[in-house]
Amino acid sequence: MLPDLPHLALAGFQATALLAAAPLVSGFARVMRAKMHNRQGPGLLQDYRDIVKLMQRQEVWPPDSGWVFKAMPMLVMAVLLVIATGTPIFTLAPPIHVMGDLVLSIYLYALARFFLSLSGIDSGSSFAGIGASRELTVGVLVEPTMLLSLFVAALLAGSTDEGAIATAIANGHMQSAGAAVLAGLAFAFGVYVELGKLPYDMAEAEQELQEGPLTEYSGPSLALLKWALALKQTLVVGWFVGLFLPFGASADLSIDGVFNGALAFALKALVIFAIVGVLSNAVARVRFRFTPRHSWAGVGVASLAFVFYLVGV
Amino acid sequence: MFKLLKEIFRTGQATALYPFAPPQTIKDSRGKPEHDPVKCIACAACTGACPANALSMKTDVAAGTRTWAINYGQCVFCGRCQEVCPTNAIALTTEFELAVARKDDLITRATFKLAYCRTCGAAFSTLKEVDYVARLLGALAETPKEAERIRAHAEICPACKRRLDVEEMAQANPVRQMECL
Amino acid sequence: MIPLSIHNPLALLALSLALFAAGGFASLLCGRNDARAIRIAGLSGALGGLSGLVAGLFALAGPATSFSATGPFPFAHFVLRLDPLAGLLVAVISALALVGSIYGLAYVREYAGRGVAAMGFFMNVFIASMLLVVTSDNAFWFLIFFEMISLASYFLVIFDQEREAVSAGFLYFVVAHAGSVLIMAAFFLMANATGSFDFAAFRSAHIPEPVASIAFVLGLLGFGAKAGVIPLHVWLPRAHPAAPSHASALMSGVMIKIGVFGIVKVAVDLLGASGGPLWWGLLVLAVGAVSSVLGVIYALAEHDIKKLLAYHSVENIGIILLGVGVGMVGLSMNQPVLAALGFMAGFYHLVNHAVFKGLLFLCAGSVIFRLHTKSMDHMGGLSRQMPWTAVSFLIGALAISAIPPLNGFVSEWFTYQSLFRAARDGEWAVRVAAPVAAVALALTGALAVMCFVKAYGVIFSGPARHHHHDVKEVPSPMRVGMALLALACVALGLASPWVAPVIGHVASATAGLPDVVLAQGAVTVPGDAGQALLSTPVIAVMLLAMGVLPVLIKAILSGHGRPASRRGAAPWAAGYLPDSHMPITAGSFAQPIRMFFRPLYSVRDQLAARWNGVEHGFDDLTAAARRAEPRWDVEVIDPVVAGTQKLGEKLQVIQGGDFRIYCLYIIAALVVLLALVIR
Amino acid sequence: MNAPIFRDDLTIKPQGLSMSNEVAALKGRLLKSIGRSVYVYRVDCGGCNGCEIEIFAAITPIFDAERFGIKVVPSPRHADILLYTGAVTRAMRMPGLRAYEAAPEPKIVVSYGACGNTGGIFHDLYCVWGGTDQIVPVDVYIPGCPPSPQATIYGFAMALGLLDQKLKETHHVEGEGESVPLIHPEIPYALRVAVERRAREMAGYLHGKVIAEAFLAALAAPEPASVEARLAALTAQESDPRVVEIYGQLRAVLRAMVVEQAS
Amino acid sequence: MNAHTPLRIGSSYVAALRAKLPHAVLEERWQTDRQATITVKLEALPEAVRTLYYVHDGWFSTMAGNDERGLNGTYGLYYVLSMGGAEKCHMVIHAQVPEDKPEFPAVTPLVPAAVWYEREVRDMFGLEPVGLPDARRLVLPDDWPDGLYPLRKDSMDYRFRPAPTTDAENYPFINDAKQETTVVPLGPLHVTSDEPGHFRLFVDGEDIIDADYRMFYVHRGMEKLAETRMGYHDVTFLADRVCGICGYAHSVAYANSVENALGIVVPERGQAIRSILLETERLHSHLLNLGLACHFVGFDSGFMQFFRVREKTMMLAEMLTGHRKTYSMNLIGGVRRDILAEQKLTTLKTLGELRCEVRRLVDILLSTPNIGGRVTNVGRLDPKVARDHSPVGPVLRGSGFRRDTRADHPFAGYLSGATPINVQTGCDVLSRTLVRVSEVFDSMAIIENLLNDTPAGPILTEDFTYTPYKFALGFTEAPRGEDIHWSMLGDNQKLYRWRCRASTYNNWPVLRHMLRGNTVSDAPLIVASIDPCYSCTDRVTVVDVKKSTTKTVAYKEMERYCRERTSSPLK
Repeated sequence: MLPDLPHLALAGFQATALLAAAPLVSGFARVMRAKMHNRQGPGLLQDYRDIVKLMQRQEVWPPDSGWVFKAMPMLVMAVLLVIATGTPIFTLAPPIHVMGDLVLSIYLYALARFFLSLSGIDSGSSFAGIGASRELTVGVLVEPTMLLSLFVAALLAGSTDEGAIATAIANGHMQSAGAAVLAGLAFAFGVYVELGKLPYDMAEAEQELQEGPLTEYSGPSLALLKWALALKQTLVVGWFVGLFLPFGASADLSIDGVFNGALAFALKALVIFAIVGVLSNAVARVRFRFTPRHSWAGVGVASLAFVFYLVGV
Repeated sequence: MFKLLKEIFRTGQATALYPFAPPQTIKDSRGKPEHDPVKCIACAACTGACPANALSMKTDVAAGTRTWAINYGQCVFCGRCQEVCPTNAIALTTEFELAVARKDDLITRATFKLAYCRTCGAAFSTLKEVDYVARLLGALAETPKEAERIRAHAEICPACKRRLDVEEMAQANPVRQMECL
Repeated sequence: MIPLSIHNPLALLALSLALFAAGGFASLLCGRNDARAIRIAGLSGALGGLSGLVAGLFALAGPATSFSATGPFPFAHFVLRLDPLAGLLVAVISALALVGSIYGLAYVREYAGRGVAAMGFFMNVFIASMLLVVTSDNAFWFLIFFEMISLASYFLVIFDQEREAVSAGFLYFVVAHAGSVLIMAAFFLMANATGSFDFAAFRSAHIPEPVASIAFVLGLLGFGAKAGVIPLHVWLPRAHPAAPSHASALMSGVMIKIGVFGIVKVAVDLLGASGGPLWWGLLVLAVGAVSSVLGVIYALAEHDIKKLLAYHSVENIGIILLGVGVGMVGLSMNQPVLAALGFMAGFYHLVNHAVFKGLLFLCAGSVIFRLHTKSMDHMGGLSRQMPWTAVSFLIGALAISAIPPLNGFVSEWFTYQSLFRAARDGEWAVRVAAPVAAVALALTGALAVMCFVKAYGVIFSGPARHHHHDVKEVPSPMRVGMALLALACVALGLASPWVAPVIGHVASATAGLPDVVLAQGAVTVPGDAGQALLSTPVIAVMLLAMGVLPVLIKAILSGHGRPASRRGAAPWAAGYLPDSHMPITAGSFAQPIRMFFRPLYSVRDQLAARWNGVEHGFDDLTAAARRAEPRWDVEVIDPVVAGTQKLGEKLQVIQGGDFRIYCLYIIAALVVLLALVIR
Repeated sequence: MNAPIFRDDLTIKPQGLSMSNEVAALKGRLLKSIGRSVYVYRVDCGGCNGCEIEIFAAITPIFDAERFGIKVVPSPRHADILLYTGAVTRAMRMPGLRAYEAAPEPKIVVSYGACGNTGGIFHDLYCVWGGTDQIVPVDVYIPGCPPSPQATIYGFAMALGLLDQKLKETHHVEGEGESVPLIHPEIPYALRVAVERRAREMAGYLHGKVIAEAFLAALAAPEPASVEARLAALTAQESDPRVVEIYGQLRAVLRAMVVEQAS
Repeated sequence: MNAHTPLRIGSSYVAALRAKLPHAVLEERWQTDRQATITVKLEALPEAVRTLYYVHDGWFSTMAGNDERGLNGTYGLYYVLSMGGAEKCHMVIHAQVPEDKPEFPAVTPLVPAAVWYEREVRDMFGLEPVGLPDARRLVLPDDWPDGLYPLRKDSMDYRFRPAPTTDAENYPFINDAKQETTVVPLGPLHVTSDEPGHFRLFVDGEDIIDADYRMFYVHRGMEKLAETRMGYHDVTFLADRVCGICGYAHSVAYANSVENALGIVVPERGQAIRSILLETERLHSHLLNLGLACHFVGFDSGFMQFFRVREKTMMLAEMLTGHRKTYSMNLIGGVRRDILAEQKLTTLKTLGELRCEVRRLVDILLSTPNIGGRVTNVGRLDPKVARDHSPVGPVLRGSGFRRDTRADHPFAGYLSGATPINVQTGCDVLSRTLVRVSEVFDSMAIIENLLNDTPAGPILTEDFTYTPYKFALGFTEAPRGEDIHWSMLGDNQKLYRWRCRASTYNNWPVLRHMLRGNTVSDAPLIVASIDPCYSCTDRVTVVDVKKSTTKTVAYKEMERYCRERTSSPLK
């Protein structure tokens, strides 16, 4: 059950490939955004340029910050890479089997969130502090939806292993198709909130909080953090795609299969990020006070999925 | 949301090509004031009218020069200089590419020679101004002698002119002067 | 009866008890020599803890050993029984006693001149009585020791003598005794059905359904009050913070576990043969879910660090009960794997909570030791001056927030897995209840993360909000205490594939079930590998391995000739002069939750209002007592004191305070209690 | 008013920041690395808002500065370029310096608009310091009041080395025999002035000048012989009724002058 | 604006005042047929202002302090009220403060709208408003030395720059919160405010419990400049730069004030062109505000679309005036550029396009998800608060008051027809936005009407003489509300005093009330909903007077004041 060499190789490949592609994802978002503004906009590779540039800049630490502030971008990126080794994205099974439990995934994201928010307080900035508070609050509001929808999917597959869920959905071995679809919808909502895009970009709300936890970062740390956040967006979409739209993912470890799986993921991600691009640029940020209304809707859909599962529709 | 998408598709890309294509300028828009030093008589009408003090005039008596200068960094592009210039020496263009890295590049100067009063010898104006005034007024003269008189008069500084006027008046009409006294 | 010998865990337990007792009385005898009292109480506590720990660990594997003696009362034999569950509790109690005692060696200096000798005495009595409760196998003696716990801890709660502490202590006293009465009633019912006070008799008897259910509910309420489940939690967030921090660590870390132990004892051990219906388990599950969510929500609103931790105890008791509830459900549905898994998850979390909550209370104690305030709004930026405390607290915070790969995550993972199994395989009602409980657990987890980001952030991060310029790290005994527990957090997490089967055995043995598969090599599995896999060692390795990558990226890409990093002059305050009111405070940080969960807070206020009546009564009583005091002095107390002056002087040593006031308080409290119960 | 005081005695210099040579050397490197990725932080040091709105306009669809990787960021910690506007009022001195301090080294400072460059129309007031370079070292000046979005794009392109600087310091020295030509010497001075003044009252300094010039040119033209005919032709060519109206007014001036002269 | 008509609209107010304060009214002077300056005894000042304000539906327009010691040995105070009753006119209450005792009874305790003005006059002239409970600075920066009053004629040269007294801000903020709060600083350098101003939100997490602000970061000293370096005819170009958005409105208001003072009749065509440009300015300003409202709620696509469309109005402005922003179009007596046929046709065509596009964009804006939640019932301005503080423009009209200078006190090209007034009664951000939306369409209609029906004739008159010491008010309805200027001519081709009051000046004090009870995320939007113009204000900010303390403090101070002046009618 412990990972062997091919699985480790796959894990390494998947993690580094997603990391390498992450700035492309955020660059694509910027292009989409520009197009929604009828602007020419930057190139697809703009975020690579930004990261390279930021790497050359000086770092300025807030006066009262401690090691949490300094280490956070690296920590968050590391945690996200660990998640990348356990999420079935290119293949139907998680690259590292023992990392593929859905509860583990949820709590690893919580680990990333823990340090991201903590750094907000550590910076001593008023905006970063409020951003940290919002980041966690949104987490609280969205966690029930995500857990319940995943729980339903796991019940349908009979296992909390993400690989088992992906395989079951890919093969159509589901007791209840309706429940699977609804659970997928509810999970998609949760994933959308996790993306941190409008209308749910509470923590980084530029106009309200000057980018919240990012306010005080500069230079290489800012580069890593932006990169990590892009990686997170890639990953959560990968999570959704891997579990609920696993079609095209490789069932084995063959090089061809993995390559095709990666290609399939790229296509699915392109479509999803295009939709996200349109959605996020066509709405206003939800008034923070009203966020629970939205999250209750998410819980409602997930609960409905659960009811469907119970009655076996 | 669909209304927005419709609007986006209707509009297409709105971005202008500049700087990869020539700029779109609007006729009569107020850009860089272009000074033609050849046409300038250094009369200081513009420097007096400039609300931002972007235009200045400095007289260096020792060097015998008067230097006109415009600081594009201080200019507010109102066009008052153009409005008051009697010789059309300064006019606003549509040029807007004025950014510089060195502050001194913002300054354009023109130096003119001073004119000295033919009576007292004091510097009071520039040669070009004296010349221009003389020709302008001279054009009204009906005889060359009159023109010469006008030119000679133009070359006298205001102080001397006042003095001379008083003397002239005193000679021409002593009676009235007496009355005044 | 197995004879006492050094190879027998019971013997070690007896040694431990003897050490505690000796240490306690020796401490008392030290009188006003504080340093000696601290040393004696601390060392005896540590040694007693050590031997108790060994005893408990030996007992984990079973089989049960017991010791019986005839006591002074003909109707009740003095029976001690060390079965695996008791062993687990003994180990936990002793471990915390060990650490707390080491910590106390330095910490108690804070109380120098305020009766540390008595504190040492009460601490040791407190620990010893807890050990005795979990091991006694006779209802009468159980109740006696249970009362001893309450009394000893009551004195610890009111030790500070502040208005708040005294009133908190009173509330605690009332609830504890109300609980005892209910437990007493439960035991009487069982004794009535079996004709004996021996647990052994309860265990084997078949008690008819309605009686068993009534006994169960009485037990649940009584032990629930001790455990601090909602809505019987009101005393907890007030009493725990009032006690000295190492005592708080024991109260929150282990004392409330006696409540859980009691519930398990009644429901599974004593009434096990009678076989509980499904609704027992569902009831426990419901209580657990409500306690966990509300506990953490209330914790979020706190500014007082110890109150915050105390509310988290309510939350974690809830989580433990989720596991216990699933176990009970599994038992009644005759699903041995599910039952074992549920109990195992609960017991694992019980151990874990004892460790990290103990750790957090000790860390809080360290901060208070230096800053002399419990308000988080007057802390901030301590990670630079107190790095050991900060790191320990951070480990505790991560553990309690169930962050992998630490211990809190492992036990919550098992809880999720047990809930999943229940939802998958259970009866209809269970299939509905289990996912709801899982959602409650998820919500709890997210809120706990928020709460501990707030706690760590506001206390240790960012700019300082206090005015102590010379804050430094705490003395080494305190550091050692914290470090031991922090290591335990890591060890119980990383070693989960090896720890889980041990605790699994305790669970199986308690419920009388066969062992289930909980580990395969370095991988933990919830009964079968098809359901899920988890390997904390692998997670740890992966985190370390992947941690290298960003460091490398930064090192390679950020290149040479970059200007050296520098510390800015101030955080960016939009161009304005930054001031001390700008960094976020504990209150502001949690405000969105207070806003979104407003109805739940009003539930708390309602509950608190109920208890206010008790407190008002107390206020009136003390006021009356104060007015009556001179008369008492003249007419009653003076003659008595004069008559027994020597005795009186000795007794005064106990508190170093005004003994008469205490007498009055206790008498008054008993009167009120009686009035309440009778009504 | 007090006795006159000279400006240099009145004004004290604010405590500005200077740059170390080391940092100056790093700037060259920065310019290379930010070629296509520029984070800009706006520092409004007391402008009238005109500049700020034009900066906004420069990032909107028509001008779209993001084409060049230029992005306006919300925190100075992210900035490569600090864009100072305004004449640096007294109250903005410290915030302006704080923003400079907060940004990572090296940083490029762009001074934007007349106020930022020199203080503009407010250059010598009691409550301003008179330009960005009074408090921080400036690398690029973008003139304008306010600079148009196109001028902004040009300024940034220039700062980043994409376009060349056009404006250079020049100094004309009067040459020998330099003489200013007279305007319409063939028309009596008084008449020309009267026409020009009337045209200005009717159409303003700009259009008025053009209309007066056309009118005077027609007046001075040799063909056709009759003044009235020439002016009628001029009017007939004009399609704009307003200009026709103004020609009519100018002809009235002409007529009045002629009548006056005659009398 | 004809000063020679015998018609004197507003005489009834003067009569009422004489009846109410029989011995206090010393003199009445009429600047135009709708503008009177009534000199009252200093002691009667608060009561006179209160009477006009509350009894006769007066609204506080501005207050000018003036150092007239060189003329008559006193400081003059001119309280300007815009009368909203049957007789629409401006009433100016004038009182004289003796040179040797620079204090006067504060009007603020009776009319809260005066608070900023009285604080400002203390800063700039050193005149102490007795009974004013707010002792903080308003206009002058924290690092300005005490006791140096810039607008006193003899205090200092206009170029005098004293050394800073401090490097750290020391302005005390008022926080009325009963609970513990933290501070969220918005500005002076905040991404959402294009201009510097410091808003200090006292928050409990997300909730704004109270707010205070410090403005006047943009105080440059323009009023002093106008009376020193510049000739009176140059000040139109300075007034253009009061504000980067609505500068032209200031320029017109200034020109009007001098024209009113000197009795200049501006040619009709010049007036029409002024109105056309004012409406063009309103167009781009309102579109800017609508765009920013989108931006502040994160709907950047809307922001970009509004700005894309707004570029058309900028193009119009550039075509009509030669510049996108600072029009530099006014001279005393008229305007500097004519509108020829070509420009007229282009303008009409562009307006046609603009109307369709703006209609579509507004439709998009109102149907965008979450917008409703962001603007409805957010940032409420209670009509009662509004009545006490005299805000202006869409802020006031969004709270249900029917007041618009263009209709109430017609000027420039609005003399001919009735200008529509748009009113909404929701009192929230949405109402203010909707008022602006309607005004955009009205502006287009006004421009079209004026273009299609432009009077013939000159655009400028230079047929007037400069007469020393004449003074009058000039006013416009800027996009943000009424701009009002009070100018007094000197005797050296300069102004003696220029008092420029921008619309936002009157809108700041109510902001505090609008922020309370909302959340941090609403703050930028609420601030934007008053469409603030920081530099317009040029000096001030502050907070309204704390109601609870007002009475006691004011009363005691007032008592002392009255004791010292036994003749006070207030006794």
